[in-house]
Amino acid sequence: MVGLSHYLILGALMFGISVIGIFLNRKNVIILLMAIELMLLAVNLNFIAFSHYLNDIAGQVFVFFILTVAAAESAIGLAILVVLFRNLRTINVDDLDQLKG
Amino acid sequence: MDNMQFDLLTLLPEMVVLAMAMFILLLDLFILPQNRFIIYGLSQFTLFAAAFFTFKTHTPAVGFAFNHMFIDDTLADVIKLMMYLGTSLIFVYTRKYLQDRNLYRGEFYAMVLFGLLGMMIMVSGHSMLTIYMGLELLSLCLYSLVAFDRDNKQASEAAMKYFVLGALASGMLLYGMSMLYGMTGSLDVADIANSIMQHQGKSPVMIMGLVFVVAGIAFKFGAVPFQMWVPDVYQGAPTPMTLIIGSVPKLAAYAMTVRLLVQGLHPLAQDWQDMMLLMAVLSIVIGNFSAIVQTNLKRMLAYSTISHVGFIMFGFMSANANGFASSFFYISTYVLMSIAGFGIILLLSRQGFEAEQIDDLKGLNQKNPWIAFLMLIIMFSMAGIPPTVGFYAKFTVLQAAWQAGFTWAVVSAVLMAVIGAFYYLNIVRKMYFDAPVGSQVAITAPMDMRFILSVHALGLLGLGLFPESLLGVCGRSLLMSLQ
Amino acid sequence: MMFTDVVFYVLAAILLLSGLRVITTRNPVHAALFLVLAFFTAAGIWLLLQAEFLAIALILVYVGAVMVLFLFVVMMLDINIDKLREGFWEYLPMAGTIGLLMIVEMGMVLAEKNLRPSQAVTLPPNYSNTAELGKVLYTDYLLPFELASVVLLVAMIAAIVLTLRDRKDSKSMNPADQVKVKRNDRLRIISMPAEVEPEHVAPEEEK
Amino acid sequence: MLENYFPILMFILVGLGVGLGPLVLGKIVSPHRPDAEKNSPYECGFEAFEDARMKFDVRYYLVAILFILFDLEIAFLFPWAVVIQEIGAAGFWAMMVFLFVLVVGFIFEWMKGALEWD
Repeated sequence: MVGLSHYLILGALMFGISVIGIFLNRKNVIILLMAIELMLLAVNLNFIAFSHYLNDIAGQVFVFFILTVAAAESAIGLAILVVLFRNLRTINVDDLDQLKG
Repeated sequence: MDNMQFDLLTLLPEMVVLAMAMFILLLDLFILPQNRFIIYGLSQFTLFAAAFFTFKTHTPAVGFAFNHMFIDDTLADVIKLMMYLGTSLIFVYTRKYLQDRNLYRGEFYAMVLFGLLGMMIMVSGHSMLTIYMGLELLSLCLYSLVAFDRDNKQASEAAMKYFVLGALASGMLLYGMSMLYGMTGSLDVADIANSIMQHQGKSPVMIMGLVFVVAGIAFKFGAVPFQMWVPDVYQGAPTPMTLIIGSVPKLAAYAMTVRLLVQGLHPLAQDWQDMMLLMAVLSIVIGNFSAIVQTNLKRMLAYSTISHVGFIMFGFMSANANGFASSFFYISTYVLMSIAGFGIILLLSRQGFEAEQIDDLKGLNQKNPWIAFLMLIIMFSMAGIPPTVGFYAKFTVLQAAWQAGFTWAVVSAVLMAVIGAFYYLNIVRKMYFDAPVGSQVAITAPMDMRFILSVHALGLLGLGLFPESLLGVCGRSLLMSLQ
Repeated sequence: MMFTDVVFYVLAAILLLSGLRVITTRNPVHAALFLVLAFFTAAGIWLLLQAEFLAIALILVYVGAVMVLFLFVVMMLDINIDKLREGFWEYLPMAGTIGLLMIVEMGMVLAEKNLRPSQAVTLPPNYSNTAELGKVLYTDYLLPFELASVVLLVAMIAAIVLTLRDRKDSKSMNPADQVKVKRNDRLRIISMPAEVEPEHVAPEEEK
Repeated sequence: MLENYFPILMFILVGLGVGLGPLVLGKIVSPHRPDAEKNSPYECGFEAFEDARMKFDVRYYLVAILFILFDLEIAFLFPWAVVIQEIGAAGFWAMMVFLFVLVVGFIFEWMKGALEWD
């Protein structure tokens, strides 16, 4: 019987995958943004699982707001990426070396 | 419906800021560029009006609105008043710089006001959801403000770094919040505290949630080991944006920490105390040592910020009202100091010249003794040399920690503060004893900026001579809220 | 084992595999497509948890809009894929170890015994998730709801401020402006005194 | 509740089967003898001049961002439409304030010329 714990461990696995992804793809900004999306997906899964097993709608409301904010956030993130690409012609993090001290 | 009216009344300052931000945004589309001073004036007026309503609707009692999502207590009102003052100073100091670089646009003012709204919501957030919404509103404004000068390569790079690490921090904070929600069944800060006290003492899941929440907060504060974004963003962002990031949002971060850790997770204080201790000591050590070798003034101030954040965490580490109050006092003086410090950089910079290298300050005393003197006060204050206010800030924080029994941490912090004094005094040495370099172009800043900056820096000295008033306000407002 | 359990395990497996592919694939376009798959399966899992509205919103907003945006950006930026993959294998052992340790620890903490005993309630047949959400969203959660609109407004302003540029090569015309032109805007008649040829002054010396 | 979704699950499975079946069948049954000429891209008999991928214009991107934001607005309208009878005037005005803020954004982008395509 699948219970709350199963969902939470699935969430933890997703969270772990996204953290590994952030470590592995330190050079590629666009994959970094996708890894952050995965992380938020894991968080949302947690909230929904808790909301279901607590029989409390508040968790789902929170998820709705996370979805809204995260979409707006990725819109801004990609806008910054476009600006960056136009200025530097690269999204390779290693080429971002203007700021070293 | 009566309830609704009360709610709206409680949120009057927020509504003023929101309405004016939207009005400014639209007005800017219709006025000629030479009439932009109207936008500037309106922004200042907005802050004044918000301060008026905050002051007017203040009551000593704790008020709630919107189904306990929003709390209006003395702490919130005091922090909000400080925020208006800080933002107003930011507007004064950045105007010239923005005009010189074609960034003097209505969107800038609208964005700052929207960010201010986010901070006000964070300060008054009494539910994890409200705190999160306020935090994100602030963060989105800051990300886009850093990239605002879009042809600036360094700025867009800094914005990207800031964005990626900021989003990561939000993800961690949210993961922690989800665990807290799951274990307590509520998003409300007070309910969380009650639930932890009634039910199980500590479950491992709760501790895990706590670790993620603390990590998220530390990320936003810029404490070691989550400090890597601070130097790059401070250096890369245009100076006005650095000024914005490095000042008022710290007050909001303080308020968020009080709401989440102190009001929400007080039953777990023993656990987060240790984390705070570790982060506080590491931040002070790493911040101070890294600052010594910097040649860029903004980068140096970034590392000095990390060490100041360490001192702020010292207050939290004590986990008693005395400690929180000393932290509050520290952060309010820190905000004043950092606005003044970046204000000097903005004062010295002019079209095509940034004045952000430490060597640019060489021989400032010969060029302009008055500004050199103001910078001297600011540097003394940051270093914590009496009689400036920075000394009392450090003193109260360390005293609180000493009383709470963290002897060795206090001793190491004092040692580090002495080392830290070195790089601040190095700047003073360069200003007074080195020969000036470069051209002798006069400072072009307008009169109002010079006058207000002078009053501001002298205020740091005045507050140092009479610290009791601010200290008393900080302590009392915190006590009234924590009851 | 119930049928829903089978569905859960299948969906969870697909979700994890597609998540792994997102972070390991060479090509950003493939990564975006795997992320779409991950969103789809996550929506399926949310359905199992009876969060119907959010499951559909996830597909509507994320698959329908956000991932399209991601794909646009990937297509728009001319990316040298091979260069971005340098160092991938270098980081793998460390990142993998740290990540696995983290997952194992989190998994141990999240075991059934540490959670409050809870049992999902069977919902009445006429239960509407959307209505339940709506009932609280516009009343109890009014403040965050209005703040959401401000967040969207800020995102809108930021997107325009950051990416909108006046196109210099645009040859379009605005007929209203053309009609509005007055004679004085185009032609200026000025009186000029007749110019007298200045006397030719010879250079005094040519060195 | 989940039982109601069973037909959809079936539909997805059958759809996948119908889609994948011919592909798999083709792989198994059809002859497969590639050579270099067959695998090269065909461009009217010439060698390919450039990368087949075409870069998108930035303006598509701005439109996509604005689409996301208004998509989210619509997502907020759905539950509102379902419960408008129950939440009364307060709920109605709550949505009007929400829409007003977004209309301000709409005016901004209109006046800025973000919706023009020329």
